[in-house]
Amino acid sequence: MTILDITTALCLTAGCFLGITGGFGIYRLPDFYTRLHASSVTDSACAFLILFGLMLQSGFTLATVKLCFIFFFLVLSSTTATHALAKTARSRGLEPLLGREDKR
Amino acid sequence: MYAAASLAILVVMGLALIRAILGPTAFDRLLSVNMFGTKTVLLISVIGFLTNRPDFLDIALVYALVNFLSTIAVLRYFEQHKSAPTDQKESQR
Amino acid sequence: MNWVGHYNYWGAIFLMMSGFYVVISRGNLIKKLIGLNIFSTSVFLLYITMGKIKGATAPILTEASQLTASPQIYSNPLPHVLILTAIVVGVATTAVGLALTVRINERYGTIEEDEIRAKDDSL
Amino acid sequence: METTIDIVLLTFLCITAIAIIYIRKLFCGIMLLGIFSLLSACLFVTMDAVDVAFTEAAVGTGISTILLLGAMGQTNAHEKRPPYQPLIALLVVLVTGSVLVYGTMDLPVFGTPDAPIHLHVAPRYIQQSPIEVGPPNMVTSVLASYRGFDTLGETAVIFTAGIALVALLGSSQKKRPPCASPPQPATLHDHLILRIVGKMFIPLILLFALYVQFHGDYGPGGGFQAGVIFASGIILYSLIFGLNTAMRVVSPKALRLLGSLGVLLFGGVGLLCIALGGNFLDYNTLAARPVDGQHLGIFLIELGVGTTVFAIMVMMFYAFSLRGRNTS
Repeated sequence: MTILDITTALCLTAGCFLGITGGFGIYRLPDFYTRLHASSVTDSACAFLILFGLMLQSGFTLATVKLCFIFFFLVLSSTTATHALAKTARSRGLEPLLGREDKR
Repeated sequence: MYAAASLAILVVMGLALIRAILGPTAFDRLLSVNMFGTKTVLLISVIGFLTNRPDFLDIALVYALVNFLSTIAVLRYFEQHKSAPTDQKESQR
Repeated sequence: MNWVGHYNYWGAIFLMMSGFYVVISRGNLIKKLIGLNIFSTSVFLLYITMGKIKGATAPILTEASQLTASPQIYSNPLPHVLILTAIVVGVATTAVGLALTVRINERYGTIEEDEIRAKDDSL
Repeated sequence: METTIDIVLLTFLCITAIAIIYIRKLFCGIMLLGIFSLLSACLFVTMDAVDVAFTEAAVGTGISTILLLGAMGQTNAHEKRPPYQPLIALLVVLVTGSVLVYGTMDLPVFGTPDAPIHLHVAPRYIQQSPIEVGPPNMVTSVLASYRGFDTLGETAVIFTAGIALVALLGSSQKKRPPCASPPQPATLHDHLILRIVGKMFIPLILLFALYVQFHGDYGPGGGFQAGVIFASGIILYSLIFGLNTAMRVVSPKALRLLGSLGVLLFGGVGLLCIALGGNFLDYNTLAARPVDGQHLGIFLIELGVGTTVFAIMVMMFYAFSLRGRNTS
């Protein structure tokens, strides 16, 4: 077990923890906008930590370059998609749940 | 290590799948499909390392690029069909 | 216990039957096409299941296997070839089916099977 | 470990399939079908079928979702409840399913290396193809060389599907005279960030498609996947910047030409092989050394396949979008 392995294990653990948190968030949170927040946690930090952990293991190979690209694309595309999604939802009149006003 | 990571990702996928089935609005489903896509990218990368063939990251790369497309297509569909139902009433009930 | 090893076939058969159920029990033509898609995916799964060998790796030569004495086991590449082309052909044929649905909708104003039949009978 | 992943993914697939049966909104069905395809691609990766997973990745979430949405936009988004009870259907399905499960009892256990399928031609492909044909990716050598005739047929089927689609959907333009002020097609024009990121993404997608096309001998990939990915790039362009702009970049006429050129290239290579004294699609005759000939032949036919698949996929997208614009 070298230092590199331990770092990878730490990164993967943290990434998986964030992922599961986000997963529970998307399952439990009450409305679309809060779920959006939960899913963006898994899309950015979780993805970064897991891919970084894998990068440490692959060393200076083509695999590392590909992982870098995957991370780059993932960050760009998922953030943009989330943004566009929120914008469209807002323009279609989906109101965020504020307070407990929904209880009639 | 990789095995545990892939199991954790599978758990996240399961939760996203539940949200996609429950809905209630169309945007919720779209969000979970998008999240499912990113989790697929991660799962495929981790499986590549688990089976000692990390040269198969190309598949994850395709998903990272193409996953974008379906979200955009659905948004475009909503822009085009202003009256398309998004089931917002159900969520506010 | 020999039967436990068949779970993958059973999963594929379950999916096949759910696709089949959608096709024969639902009247909406687009829904039928979705069912056909599930059915075809299950067939792909069945083929790939047959090609898999436990402990083998993907049928792409590794550099390591040429150096070491022990030969690397590879999964069967033949089902992969058949299914690879079938996926692209599948999407092309689905598109033709969708085009037919669109034309039917233009002519009949509906894509529900029984309504189409009622309109046909009334002519 | 892989068994666990396999079983979990299979369970997810079954849950998704049941959900698709029960949910009556077609939109949800299409979204769940996207998830279904993602799951099946993961399953293909765990079962070593990387090339298949690659194709499913390129096709499943992008193009098939877009085509289904395009068709749904022109029809009805909600499925009506059928007036009859689907009990008979359920019965038929249960009987068929149990017969099939009974049939699997005679099949070899999942993953055994001495199953009949692994004993006949597969050893030849695995042991001889790197020597006889060359590419390290055995799937490419089987696809393009050993079973080249089969692939020619598949390419022709795709081409025919494209022609059929244009015949079905392409005729409306002439019947409908262009109205005085053509309705401005809805684009994602006010999504500024989307447009900028899209502008960054599209060249990368096209570049990656070329990588897949020409790297297919060494890693997963090949003409089918590359064609679909390239088409996805163009479709993304047209989604973000509007159909008219995209049609100015890649005109439908050019697509028709490219689609037929691809099939012609494939068939032409086959005929060239006959002219040089070999059999149809026998690439050994194309160069002085058989392996070089194989390499050249595979390169050319993969190019043909890629061109055809690209052209037909974009053509299908254009046909659906044009139809949607004219009717709505």
